[in-house]
Amino acid sequence: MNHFKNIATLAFACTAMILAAAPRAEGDDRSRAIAMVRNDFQAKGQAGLDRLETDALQHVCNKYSNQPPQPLATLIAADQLATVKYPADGKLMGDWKEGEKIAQSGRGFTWTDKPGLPVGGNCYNCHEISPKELSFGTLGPTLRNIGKLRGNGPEMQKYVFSKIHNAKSYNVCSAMPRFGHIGALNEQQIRHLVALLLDPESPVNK
Amino acid sequence: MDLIRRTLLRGAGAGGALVAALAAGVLKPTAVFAADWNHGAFEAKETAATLKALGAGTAADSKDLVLNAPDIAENGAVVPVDITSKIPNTVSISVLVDKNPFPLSASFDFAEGALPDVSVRLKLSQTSNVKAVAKTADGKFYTVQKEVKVTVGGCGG
Amino acid sequence: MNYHSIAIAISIAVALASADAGAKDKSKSRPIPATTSPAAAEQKDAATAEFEKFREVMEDANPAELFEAKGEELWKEKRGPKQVALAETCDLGLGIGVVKGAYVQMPRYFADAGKVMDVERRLVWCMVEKQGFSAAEIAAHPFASETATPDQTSLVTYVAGLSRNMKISVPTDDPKVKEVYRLGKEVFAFRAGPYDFACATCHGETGLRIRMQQLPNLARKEEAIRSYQGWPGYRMTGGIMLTQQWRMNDCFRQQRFPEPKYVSDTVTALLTYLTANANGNMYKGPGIKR
Amino acid sequence: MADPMKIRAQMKGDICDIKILMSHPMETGQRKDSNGAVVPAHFIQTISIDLNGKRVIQGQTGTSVSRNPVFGFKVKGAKVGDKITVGWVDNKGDKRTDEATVQ
Repeated sequence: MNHFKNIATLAFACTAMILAAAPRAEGDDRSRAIAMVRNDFQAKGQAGLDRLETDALQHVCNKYSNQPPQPLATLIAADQLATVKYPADGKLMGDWKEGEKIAQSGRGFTWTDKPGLPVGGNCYNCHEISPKELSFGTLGPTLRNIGKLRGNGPEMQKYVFSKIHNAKSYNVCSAMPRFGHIGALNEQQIRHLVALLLDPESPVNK
Repeated sequence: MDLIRRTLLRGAGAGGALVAALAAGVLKPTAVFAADWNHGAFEAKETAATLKALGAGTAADSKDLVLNAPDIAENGAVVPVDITSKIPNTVSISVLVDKNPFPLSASFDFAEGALPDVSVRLKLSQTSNVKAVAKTADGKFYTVQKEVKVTVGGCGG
Repeated sequence: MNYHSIAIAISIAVALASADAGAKDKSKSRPIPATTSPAAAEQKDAATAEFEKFREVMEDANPAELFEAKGEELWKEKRGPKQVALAETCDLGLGIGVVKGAYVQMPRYFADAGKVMDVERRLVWCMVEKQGFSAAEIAAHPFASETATPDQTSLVTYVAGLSRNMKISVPTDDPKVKEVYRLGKEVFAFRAGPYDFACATCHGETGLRIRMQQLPNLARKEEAIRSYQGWPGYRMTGGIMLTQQWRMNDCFRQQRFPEPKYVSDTVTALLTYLTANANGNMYKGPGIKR
Repeated sequence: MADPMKIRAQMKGDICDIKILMSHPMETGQRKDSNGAVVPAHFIQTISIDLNGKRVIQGQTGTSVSRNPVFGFKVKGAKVGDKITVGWVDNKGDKRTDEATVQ
């Protein structure tokens, strides 16, 4: 976490310097809008006002309209990847059937949801996954046959685990939430999702 | 037989006190219609029992009874259904949803002047067959059905 | 921060300053969704076509009309502690009591309130300032539930009904409106919360879906109309009448944000941005929603 | 008292097309409110349509008719200016009658 803080501070420092060097007209609207938002919201259910405080990554994505300059993006991605906690026993694949249930659910974290776990993985909201589920979103790429196409060896398992744990490890301003990083999905749930995507027995690869 | 009289006779089946009350001028005709609600048919929990309660146990399939409903409903809470009978002398149309807790949704009697054509919006608790049953003046029953799929909503919540 | 990291920061900042200019032109780094399997795509299109066919049937007799009628009554009736009618006191931007065409020309700036206001905010303002209703009481139950429909919801529906088949024309020449539009654009892009979501996360690209639902790209004029058309809308789920204020509120809920205060500057700014993006399109009146 | 209905009766050729919107919760008796309590059944049970005072259609409805019901009917032998009267009665005995003129 210390590492993360350093980088975050660094990012802020960079941001501040660039702002000072080349002020942009929209920067002013942006800070005014954010101030307005912070003034206009109220806590409800589990959704507290702290949710409007942006962390370093959100700050950078907001600042650069989701396209941070490459050196900064590389730095932050590495930093995010460093936050991924892999299971101590090294086992990254769980039960794809459990994974399917998690992928189906979109519940969790809204002010009408009960606080606490488990929350859903929201996967079908954005991805095509099992061929049996026709009601899928297209915000993210299709994951159909992903295990068949890209293998299911240890490296691939590790990649998928880390991608679900913290999607920003690979694409800093990705639209995908950081499910493990923010504590939405626990280790066991992510393992089940890895199995849903990579297990040869999973309908995803049939 | 006109509608009012049929209503009265059925009301009598449900309880003679009703007819007596009406005769005594206690109840206005509209109140009679409310009491006339067909408990047996509306409270039946399976299609077979509903049909029996309607007297339509032996309804025959008919192509002249046209049921228009979506293949996939956007929302099970409001499924538009339109039923038209081309069967001569159709006097009533009922509509049922097989998988609902109580299959019978509605029943309409048509008097002189009204066409046997009705549109109505129904709740479907899940994917189910929707069934129309038409009755002719000579007491024969005809039926048609169509499956309506109910889909998953957005955002999983 | 120690001396060493400051030195690094400076060198990176220099590198970034030169990279910054080019960054904006780069295409988004999000991977392009691969084509879905043909069978699934076909199924989807059939479903969408079916929804649209029956949506037309349902719009032909929309329960929203019941709320329009209720709203008309509420507009004309003397109500509230001050016992005055909105029809005699409330200016929706076209003069006191003028309703026709008002809906499609809002949000707009109101000098008497010193604010840019959307329709619902303006109606609530009139209910409070002219009729003497309590703002806090109105804000306590802002939206319709399965047991009650707030008066302002019916009023919005009535006002909207009197802009049926008229062109959306938010007065964007007004510098006050322009300013609020720019703020709304920023609110639309602001990412925060546990899921790092902004409005733009789901509504900033063309041709995408959440589950089966098509997501309009609300930054594009051709699609922005979809944030406007059909509102206020009779929602099939629950069978209740809902307004754009509700829509914004529920988007923030799904965005995992805290709740925007009712009729706040932020919601008006967002509505100004979305509505002005749809300027020039024809409004078809209160609609029906899933 | 229940809110008024919206009734539209329009001649299309020699057929009068009638559309009726009713304001009613149509509670099934199976739904639970936010506190987990069952919301009692409350639904329209009978509807009637009269043309110039003569009953032409009579219906019975159950809980699976959608909230704020919408009905469509067709009647022959009506003409512009005729009177259409629609009534409903629900399971609690609440009722409502409204009129429209054929257009």
